[in-house]
This record gives sequence, structure tokens and C-alpha cells, in this order.
Amino acid sequence: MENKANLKEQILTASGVNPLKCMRCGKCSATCPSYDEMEYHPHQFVYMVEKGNIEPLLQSESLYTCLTCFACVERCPRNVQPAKLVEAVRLAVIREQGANHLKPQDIPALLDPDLPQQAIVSAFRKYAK
Amino acid sequence: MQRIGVFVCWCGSNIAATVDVQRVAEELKKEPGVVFSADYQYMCSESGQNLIKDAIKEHALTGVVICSCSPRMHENTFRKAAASVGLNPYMVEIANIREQCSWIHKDKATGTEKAIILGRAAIAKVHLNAPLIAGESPVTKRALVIGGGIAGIQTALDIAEAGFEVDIVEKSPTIGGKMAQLDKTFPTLDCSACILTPKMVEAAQQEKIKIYSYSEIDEVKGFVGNFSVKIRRKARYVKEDICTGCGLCTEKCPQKKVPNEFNMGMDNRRAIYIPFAQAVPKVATIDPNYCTMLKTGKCGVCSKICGVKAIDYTQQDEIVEAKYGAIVVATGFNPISPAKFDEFAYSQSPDVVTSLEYERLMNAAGPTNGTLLRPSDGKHPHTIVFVQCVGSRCDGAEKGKPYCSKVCCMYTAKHAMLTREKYPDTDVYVFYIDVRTPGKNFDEFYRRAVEEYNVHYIKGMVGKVVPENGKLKVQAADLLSNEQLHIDADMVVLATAVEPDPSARSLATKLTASMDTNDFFTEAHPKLRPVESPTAGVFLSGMCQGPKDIPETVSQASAAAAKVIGLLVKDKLVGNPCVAHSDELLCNGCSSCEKVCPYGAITYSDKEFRMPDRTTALRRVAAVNPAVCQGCGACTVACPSGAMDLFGFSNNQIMAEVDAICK
Amino acid sequence: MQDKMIARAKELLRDGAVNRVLGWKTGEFVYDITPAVFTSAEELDRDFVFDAFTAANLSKYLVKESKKEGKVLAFLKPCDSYSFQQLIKEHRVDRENVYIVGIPCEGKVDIEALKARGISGITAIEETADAVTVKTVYDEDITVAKQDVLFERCVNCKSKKVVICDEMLGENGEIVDSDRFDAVAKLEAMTPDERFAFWQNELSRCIRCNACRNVCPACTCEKCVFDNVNSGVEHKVAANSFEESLFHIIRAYHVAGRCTDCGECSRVCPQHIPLHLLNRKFIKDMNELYGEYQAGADTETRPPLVNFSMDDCEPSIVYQRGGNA
Amino acid sequence: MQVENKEFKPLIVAFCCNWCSYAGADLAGTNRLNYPADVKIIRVPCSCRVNPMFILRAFQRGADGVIICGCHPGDCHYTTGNYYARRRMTALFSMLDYLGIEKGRTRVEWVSAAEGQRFAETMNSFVSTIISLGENKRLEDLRCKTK
Amino acid sequence: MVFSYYPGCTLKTKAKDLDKYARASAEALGVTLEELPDWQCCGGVYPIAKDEIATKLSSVRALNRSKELGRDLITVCSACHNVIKQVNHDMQTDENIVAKVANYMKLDAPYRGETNVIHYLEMLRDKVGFDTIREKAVNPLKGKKIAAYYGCLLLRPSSVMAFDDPENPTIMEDLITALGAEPVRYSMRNECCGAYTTLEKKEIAQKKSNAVLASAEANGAEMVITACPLCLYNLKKNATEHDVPVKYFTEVLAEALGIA
Repeated sequence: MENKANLKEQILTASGVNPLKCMRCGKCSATCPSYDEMEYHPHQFVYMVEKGNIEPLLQSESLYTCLTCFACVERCPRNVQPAKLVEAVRLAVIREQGANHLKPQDIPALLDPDLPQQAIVSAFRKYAK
Repeated sequence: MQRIGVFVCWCGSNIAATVDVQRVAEELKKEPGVVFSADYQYMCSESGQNLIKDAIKEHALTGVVICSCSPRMHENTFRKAAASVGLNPYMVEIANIREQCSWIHKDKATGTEKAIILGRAAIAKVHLNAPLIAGESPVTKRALVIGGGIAGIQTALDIAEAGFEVDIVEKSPTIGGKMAQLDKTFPTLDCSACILTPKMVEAAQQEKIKIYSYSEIDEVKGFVGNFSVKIRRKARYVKEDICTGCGLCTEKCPQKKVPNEFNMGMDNRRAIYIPFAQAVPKVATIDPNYCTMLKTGKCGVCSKICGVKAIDYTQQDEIVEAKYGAIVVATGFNPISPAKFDEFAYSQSPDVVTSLEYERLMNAAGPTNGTLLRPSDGKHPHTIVFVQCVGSRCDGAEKGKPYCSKVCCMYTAKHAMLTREKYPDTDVYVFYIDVRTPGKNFDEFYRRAVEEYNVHYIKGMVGKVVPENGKLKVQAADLLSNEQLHIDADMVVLATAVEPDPSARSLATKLTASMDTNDFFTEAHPKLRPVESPTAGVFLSGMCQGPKDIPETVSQASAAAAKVIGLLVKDKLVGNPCVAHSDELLCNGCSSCEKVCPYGAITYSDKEFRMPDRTTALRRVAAVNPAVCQGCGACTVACPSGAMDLFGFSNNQIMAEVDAICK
Repeated sequence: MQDKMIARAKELLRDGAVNRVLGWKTGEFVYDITPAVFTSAEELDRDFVFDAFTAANLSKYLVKESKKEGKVLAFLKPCDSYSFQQLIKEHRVDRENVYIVGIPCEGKVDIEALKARGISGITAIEETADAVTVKTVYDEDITVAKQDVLFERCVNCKSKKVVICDEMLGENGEIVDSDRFDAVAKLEAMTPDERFAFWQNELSRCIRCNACRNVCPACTCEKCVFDNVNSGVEHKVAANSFEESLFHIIRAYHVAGRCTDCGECSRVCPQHIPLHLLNRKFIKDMNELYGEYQAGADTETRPPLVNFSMDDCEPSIVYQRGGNA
Repeated sequence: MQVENKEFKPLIVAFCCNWCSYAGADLAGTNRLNYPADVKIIRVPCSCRVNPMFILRAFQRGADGVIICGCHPGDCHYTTGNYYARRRMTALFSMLDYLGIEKGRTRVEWVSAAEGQRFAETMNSFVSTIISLGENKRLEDLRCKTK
Repeated sequence: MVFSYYPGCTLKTKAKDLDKYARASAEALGVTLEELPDWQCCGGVYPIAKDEIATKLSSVRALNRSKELGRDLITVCSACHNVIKQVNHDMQTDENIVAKVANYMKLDAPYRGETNVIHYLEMLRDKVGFDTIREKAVNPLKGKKIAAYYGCLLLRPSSVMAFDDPENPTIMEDLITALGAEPVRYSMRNECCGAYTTLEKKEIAQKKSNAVLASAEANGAEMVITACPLCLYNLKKNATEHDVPVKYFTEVLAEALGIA
């Protein structure tokens, strides 16, 4: 229980998000371009973090399908900034030893001659620590 | 030196049980200036009051201290008693030895000691009291209503019914306001025009009401009972008293491409126009921004065609100055522009409309004569998506409005229902965050929309609207089924937030009436004085005070009228004499006091003074209007020179109390 | 600069644009400067002085001068211009009766600082950008770094910009980044006991000569509350050594939001009490709590104490901030 | 609960606005909610009527603590009075602290007409603060004190 | 006009055209771009978390260098611009980060966001002016229907980027007009292309890129321009159902200016 509270605290601090501001309109999920790829949707991230129900989020692929496009941040009427929460949860996972989602040895297989290295750098920043 | 009488009340045992009242009376008798001291069981009783009156007469008292219950209980009782025997009522001070002494202390010695100190403080204050006479001012028996929407009309009608003259100042060419643009009203679905226009006609025909249409407020001076107002009657280039409203000119005017504001710019009117068929006054107005004659001096068609020669291209704005006893603000609202929320593509597709535009599209007198057609191609829409809370309930000013606009849930239900009724082949979706329907028959109405009319209410918000290939691709969240919806809609209707009319801000400054951060007028008390502004003599009616539907607006309009009538029946107003006053000899003219006065009671003028060296000098000094000042004392502290002081609570009086307590 | 000023003053006098000139003249000693009004070219040539010692803020004199017949020419340094603009804001001066020539200022020299270096018998002073040279009766020229002998207020200058003038003589400067609140912050960092000891030591020296009040450009009341029997705080001498602090607290409070931080109070204090530290405390607090505000910077902005915002901090913020408990 | 202390009886001046806090004090009385007799209330129309000079005067004359009570921000009978009071008192209190006067000796509390309980609690808490600070020696003028 | 110039890694490799034409066009417009010495990779994405410090340092180095040079900093790649501008905003608003960064980098004076970060497009609009560009467009792209693709990074979060109206931007359309072509407005121009998901979840990138180009084509676009190498890649490679040409905005700029 204590760990759970700590994790929530850590996520709130790292993200700077106050989920209590959410009025549950769902505009974040309405606007999310990656919605169909996500098991948990932006509004659920907000609600579940608020409730301290973070464990399922840690396990979810949803963490790696958020595009960080900031559309939810831009359009949220309450300034909740769901993308920041997703980022903080993702960091909580990949900052653990050996928990990187993307490993250097995976890279060569993913390459394509035209791919700008910006994509690799970005993905590394997002998926590994 | 004052001759002071001290009267210590037992209040039965309420005081006497924990305060030795005799000792208090004895001790206070020793204070300088005290020539009489007594205690009695019930000072507020008739015999108690007689004791006070007799002592005032017998001992020629110039000041009275009553040690009793809170002044909030009986200050007036004792002041009246004193006044009845010729002592100025403001020479009476109360020492509160019940609520603030006997009732909170159990130990008699402690209570007695404190009661004596409180008595001393009151005596010290009375020494510095001076007789105060409340000013009187006459009341001009005429009211001004600013804004001619349903709120203004109702207020004016009620005041006129009671027999007082009322002027309505309306900035557009006709009264009627937003209600005139509505198609039907919830929850009864009456035709808005059918219930409004008779009231407009009544206002026009009521002898006591004068309507200044196409007019604005230039300047407000004076105070409650005595306002002096400059009204600017804008040049309409048509002689209002001659024009018959036949409308011929509005058909012949060659300038046909003027966006028609009555239909939210969805069709065009001419440069000379009558806003709508039932306009009051039914008089044409020339729009100077579009009239070719006014812009280039060439045309004159309307003048040639007018049978009664009502056109006057040389007309100028005219200033009317009039006096009023009371002013009612009824400036109403506007829907906000959805331009800031372009994820809904309002600026990208004509088929994305606001609710008020939709209202006009549904209205028989609207641009489509009441047939629901898409603005882009004039085709009948089959799928319509309504989006609630556009710009309402937002966090932070740049996002939108922090408040709930209150009327959108109901009018959206109305729109959805009417659409389904007229066109059962349409699919209607309403995206909502919460459906808020408190009000008589309101929730029932909403339920009918769902249950009888099969409107699809979906809990969630629309995130993006993409106009593509003649459709509006709506991407939205359905929170209850946890899916993202993609709807190909023909029209999207945005329930945009309401905001106070932009003219309200400058009007508030002219009236020195306060506003909240959203530019709604603030009321004198949020619960108990909801139709009065904190500025005496200024009353609030309708949306200018906060979001309201029509029944609430009409209730408030009548309530404001009742308050106005209550003011106008008086011949004279008696002021509170405990007001601020400025010592002209000390005043520096710095304007600090003027800045903090919430009532605009302080004015500055240059006055000539004889200086000690016998020269005269012009100095800028402050003067307080005692009829406007409410006596808060903010100015007395802002004044750096100590020129500003407050009758009844002067610097010296309060310091004397401090000294007496700290002895 | 002095020659240019005299020349310009003469021109304006000759053209009839003004009928008198407000400036400075030397008293008994070169460093003993007093403000003075000049009415003729001869007087200007004879007495008008402008050098490193002409520190006095002339703006307050304009309260009376601007009420007189005809236009007066006043030379205002940056500091003085703030004070003057503040007086305009408070309607204390008639702007149209004053012709202002703005003059740049590179800081003024504190005679006490020179004396502290053992320099005496000064007969003349000259300055360059960063040094001053004094001639003494002992026939020697002594040059010292300017920074070492400036008034504290000049070391911590807040602005070299003349904010209001009809013309500028020389180039106008800019608002500068100043460390003027450092001394306040240092006091704030002390314990209350240390602060109390500091102020008791300082304020107990007050002899209630009223020099601070009389020089202060914010103290232009028709009648000062300390002279007014009805104010409840009328003039009295100190009975208790600390009682004088009430005079200084009330005075500081009365000028709070209006004080431009010109530093004249500390300059004229014969007891060398750092009175400006009281005024700066108010300025610092109000800047931090209610947003930056510089009195005299313009004539429109509402001073913080006659303004509010609905979400202002509560007074209890004092318990959390500023100084050790 | 009443704070008892035989040794030191502090002298406390409370400025209460007529519309909220004075009425709140009345309600405390009506509900018989005890607070020490050391508190003496001075009625003012509004917290914005309280001149810093009054507070200094009280201290000068030997008060050990001064508390100012007004309507809650936003509820001022005169709309804006307490907003000005809030700034003035913040500035004054900060200055007193700067001069080394104990911070606890001055306080501002917002008490509505309905908050009798809060009024009594506020006074009890203020009195115990003042008792813990002891006698006000730093700001009193010995000449004026007759104790 | 002299500015510091931050090209970014991709512009040195896969997106050489973006860089080449940016420099050439600037020169033609009388703007000098001085490449910042020793710049490092910005990291590609802005480190959102408040406790991320090290990942912000490379941006701060560039910003601080530009501050020392006393120049505004020009970026051209959308991703670099987003990262550097957001980090700069942190430096302006978060004392905690400022202090930590100053410690890390052993800065003499803390960096507090003093440098102006300006995107190349903003420079065209605010410093050069579209009127000047119109005059200098010797080879106007008459009749060409060009759709601007903004993507996410230039616009959002708008409170920080302050680039243009985040929902209805006009800067690239105005540029297109100035170059003599006809801008195509379409609603998907500020929706995500799929970004880095192309690496391991290609189907997302394909879906998103296809949707963008579908919208552009539906509105009549004959060409799409962008400021981001990754957007360009996704729209070219992953928008499998569409073949409207996609170019960098600098290419069409250079073409109209008669350089390319």
C-alpha cells in the first residue's frame, strides 16, 4: 500500500500533473490519434493515477503507443496535460534496471535506409533509459 | 466636556450572573465626564428606556453609554429613545457586555473587570462623539433601464405598471434582444417570438415607457435617487418619428451584401434595414458602414423612394441628458466565438455552426425559412452532432470560461428534440460531459429527448472535426463504452459558452458598479441581495449578472423592478451619517482615496484657498458625496495626510478606545 | 556638464521660456551644496554649480515652485525625475509650469566617505567616469576610485534613466540591474533578536530633527500627521529609545508605494541612520508579493497599496517568509 | 477550552468589522463559546478602516497582541474593503517582523457572521500564541503604560 | 541580420536538403546564419518529466552558447525546435531546473532562458516578412496547390511554443501564398504523422500518415510541405495509399527564390 502511494506521488511529482483538475470530459481520448492502439486511454491514465491504480498501466503496451503529439495537452479544457502523466508512468517503468523497452541490439533489424536518425534517437529517449 | 450618563443593563441574569453590574456602574461613575450612572434589570424595556430618557432630561446629558447586549441588537432602540428626548442619536454608544463578556466568561471577577474596561472604552469614545445628522436627498421618480432584451423589457413594464416613468436604452435598432432570435423556448417549446413580441409591443405602447433604441450610455453622474445620465442617440439617418416602417426602402436599397446580424450573418440584408418584422420601434436604420450614399455621396435611392421623406443623410448623433432615481443594468450576453476552438473546424466549414446559428436555421423567419438545410450546399443534413460545453468549464482564461453557462444543456436538448421531431430521418448525437437540468420540468424534458425522440446522448467529448469530401468527420470519445467514435456528420452544432456583452465593462466603469473576473456584474450580496449592485441605486436584471435561462431572467427582472419601485416611492432618501469627510485644509489632492473608494463617492476639484500669508492659492482637494458614501473607511487609511476621516468611527475615537483598553 | 547647463539655462532665460532656474549652489564648503533658484545670467555664472557633490534631489522644491508665477527650469537627475513624476501622479506639481532638462548621472560622492579616507580641506572636485580627484587646501590632488566614495544609493543605482523631461542634456541612460535589495535581504536573514538589536542601535540615535521628513519628496503633505494634534500621533520627542521607531515605521508606511527610493532620507540623516532600508523593505515586499512596481516610473500604474487582486496572499505569509523566527 | 495562565495576563486588542467578525463574536457569545477575557474587541465598520497607526498605538500603549478580523475575501460588505486591508496588513506585519518584533503578535483572520465557533477558536489560539511570546517589551512606550 | 543557427543531426545526414536550402534561402534573403560551434544532438524529443535534467543539458549548451554570442537562435527542424524551445521555457520558469543545470554545467552565471529561440518559419514571418519574400520570389510557383503539414511539434503545447494558432495555423499557408502558390487548407495538417512509432509499430505510423495525406488530397493538394524530417519520412514511406509528393518547405522556398 505504501509503495503504491509512493509510486503515485512519484508520478505526480515527475509529471507536474494534478489529476484532480480533470472533469472527466474525455476530450483527451476523443482527440488521441493513437486511441485504437491503446489498451488504456488518456482519460483512463488520469483516472487510474488519481485512484492509485497504477500497476495495470505499468504493464501496458499503451505506454509505448503514445505519440507524445501533445494534442491531449493542447485540447484539454482543464489543463490536465494527460501526455505528461503517460510520460511519467513510462519513466517509472523504464528507469528500472534492465527494463528498457528498446534495446540497442534490436535496432539493426528495424533500420531502413531512408529512416532519419531522429527517429532512432527519439525512440531511444522514449523507450530506454 | 461632555456630560455622560452610563446605563448598565442586567439583562435579567444574562449579564448580572457573571458581571457585578452594580460595581460596573459604580466604577464607571468615577470616569471623567460621567455625571450619572445606573443599573437596571432590562434597559431595553419601556421602563428601562424611560429611565434613560428621564436621566437625559434631568441631568442634561450630552452623551450616553449603555452597557448591554450587542449594538447589533438594540443600538437602534436606544438611539431612538435618546432622540425622543432631544439628544442626537449618534451621541449614544453601546458597550457590549453580554455577547462579548458575560456570556463567554464564567468567573464573575473576570467578567466584571472586562465589563468595566469595555465601558471605559465606550465612554472614551463618547467624549469624542459629535452630533451627526443624516443627510436627505430627493428622489427623481424615473428609472433608467439599460438594455432592451427580455430582462430590460420586463423590468421596465413592471416599473411602469406601478406608475413610474421608465426609459429603456437599447444599443441596437430594436428592442427584443437575444430572445427575439430564438426559435422555441424550453421546456414548453413555445414559440419565442409569440411570447416575446406582445411584450415588446406593450412596452412600446405603455405611456410611461420611453424607448431610446440605437442609443448608448455616454456618461453617468450623480448617485442613488439623483442620477444624471447622458444618452447618445446614434444617428440612424432616418427620422424615427416620421418613418412608418413600411419597409419599401429595405427592398429597394441597391446595397444587398450586408451580413444580416439577426440571422447570425447567414444571409444578407440591405444597407438600410429593419432588423426583423416585429421590430420595435419599427423604423428603418441606415448602416453607415455599408450605405453607398453615406460613404461616397452617390445613391440616394431610399430617400427618393420614401413616401414620407423620413431619410436624413445629414443626421448626427444626438446627446440627451436625463435624470433618474434608479438605474437597472440589463445588458445581457453574447455567445463566445468558437474561433479559439478550431479543432471543431468552425472556421473551416460553414456546416459547423453555433447553437444560436442553429436556432436561426430552425426558425421560420431565418435564412432558410425554417427548413433545416446545410449552409454549405443547402442539402438536408442526415447526421447532426451536438457538442456541449464549448468554452465553458475551462481552466484558465486562455482556454475559455471557468463557469458553466447553464442554458446549453437545455437548449441542446431542445434542438435535438425539435430536429428529430421535424426530421425523423436524421441521426442526432449529443456529446455531453454532464447533463445539467435543474429546473421545473427540465429533467423530464431532457429525458423525453432521450426516450421519446431517440437522441443519442453520449458521455464524452468531441476531440476533432475534419471536413473532408463534403462530410464532417467527427472523432469523439464515448467514455461509457470506452471507445473512440468516428462519425461522418453533415452538421456539427457547438454549444458555445455565454459571456457578458462587451459593452458591460465600460458601462460598469461609468456606473462605478463592480464586476467579477468574468465581467459579470456583482450583486450586493450573493444570496440576500441578488438583484442589487453594491452601488446604491444600481440594480441588476438578467444575464449581465450571471448565466440564466428565460424564466430566471424574468423573475430577476421583476425582482429588480420591485426594488426600483421600493426606491422610487420614497420622496426622500435618508443617508447613513457615518460617512467619510475630507479636511480640505489637510488634503494634498493625491487621489489615493478616490482609487480605493468602491462607490465613486469621492471627487476632486480645484478650490481657491486663502493661505496663511494672505495670498490665495488654487488647490486640488477631495470632497466626499455623503449620499453615495457607504462609510467603509477604506479612504481614511489610504489618505497619507490624515485629511480623510470617518464620522462615527474617527481616528481619534478609535484611538481613544485603544487607549482606554490599553490603560 | 556644468558649463553646458549654465549655457542652456541662460538661453532659456533669455528666450523667456522660463523666468527662473532651479539648480544647486555651493555653500560654505564645496561639498556643502544647497538647492537654489536663479533668476539671472549673472547669478548663474556666479553661483550655479553641478559636480560630483550636487546630490540633492530637486523635485520636492517644484511643489512650491510650480505654483508660482511663470515657468521654472529644473535640472533633474534620473533619481529626481522619478520623484518628480511621482509628484505629478499625486497632482502635487503643475507640470506645465516646469521646464525640465534631464541630466545624466554617474553617481554622487559622499563627503563622509572622503573624510573617512582622511581627506579634508577639500577645495574642488573633478570627476571622470570611474575616479574623482579632489584638490585640498594642502595643495595636493588626491584621486580615488569613484566606486569607493559614492553614496550607497549610487553604488546600488536602480536607474540611470531620466523618466520625464522636456529635453535631455547629454545622453539618457537605462534602467540598471541593481543589488539594492541585498542589504534588506541580509537583514531578513538575521534572527529577530539580531534585527531588533540592529534597529534599536540605529533608531536610538535618532534625534528627531525631521531632516528625513523634510527632504523626502514623498513627504509633501499640506500638514504632516506628526504636526497634527488630531492625528493621534502628533509630534513628540522620544521617551523610550525605541519609541522613535514608531515615527520611522509610520513615516515609512505613509510613503510606501509612493517612495521612489531616491535615498535622500539616508543622505541627510545627521546620525547616519540607514533609513532607506525601511523604505526598501516595503518596496521589496510589494515587488515580491504583488509584482514589480516602481513609484514614479509612470503616472498610470496603480500603487500596490491602493490596489488589490482577488488572489493576493494572506497576511499570514509573513509567518512563512522573510527572516528567521 | 479556555487558556489558563495565572502568571501573565496578556492584553489583546481585536479589531472586528461590523458586518462579519463582530457578528461572529456575537454568535460566539450567543453559543456561550469561551475565550479569554484578555481579548477586547473594538468595532470598526470594515477591516479596511483599521489604520496601521491604530495597531502601533495599541502596541505602544502596552498591548501584547493585536488581531484584525474581517469578512472572508470576496464577502466584504463594501465589496473590496478586506482586499485593501489584506495588503496593508501584510505590508505592516512584514515591516514589524523586519524590525525584530515577534511575528506572532499580529494576525489577520477572516471570520464570517456564521462562524461563532471559528471566532472563539481563533481567539483561543491567538491568546495562547501571545502567552507563549510573553509580554510585549519591544514596541511599548514605557511612558504610557500605567500597569 | 545575423543569427545563431542550430541545424540538428538529421539535417547533416538524411535531411541535407532541409539544411542546404535553408542556408541558401537565408543568404538570398539577406540573413546570415552562423552555425553554432560544437552543438550537440537535442535528443529528438523533449524530456517532459520535471525530474529530467541530464537530458536537457545539450539544449541548454546550445542556448547558453547563443546567449554568450548575444544572438537569437534559429532552428529549422521541427523536433529540434520543439525540444530547444521547451527546454528554454523550463529555464525561464523552473528555478529548480535552473539551479541544477547551473551546477551540472558549472556555469558562471545560471542560464535563465535569455536566448530567443526562433523557428526558421518565424524568422521568415517576423524578421524578413512575407512581403519581402513575395518581392524576392523571382520564380513564383504559380497555380501550384500546396498543402502545408505542420504536425505536432511546431504548434504544441501552444502555451510554450507560441508559434501560431495551434488549431488553425496560417504561417505556412501565408508563406505558400507569398511564394505565388495556392495554399490548401485541410484539417489534418496539425495531426500526428505517427512519429517514432515507425520504428517498432509501423502500422500506427502508416495509419496516421495515410489519414493526413487523405485529408490533404481530398482538399486538392498537389504537393505537401513540412519542416520535419521524420514527418517527411512517414508521409513518404508510410502513407502507403497516397503518392502526393512531400517536400521540405525550404526546398519550395529556394525554388521560388530561384536558387534551386
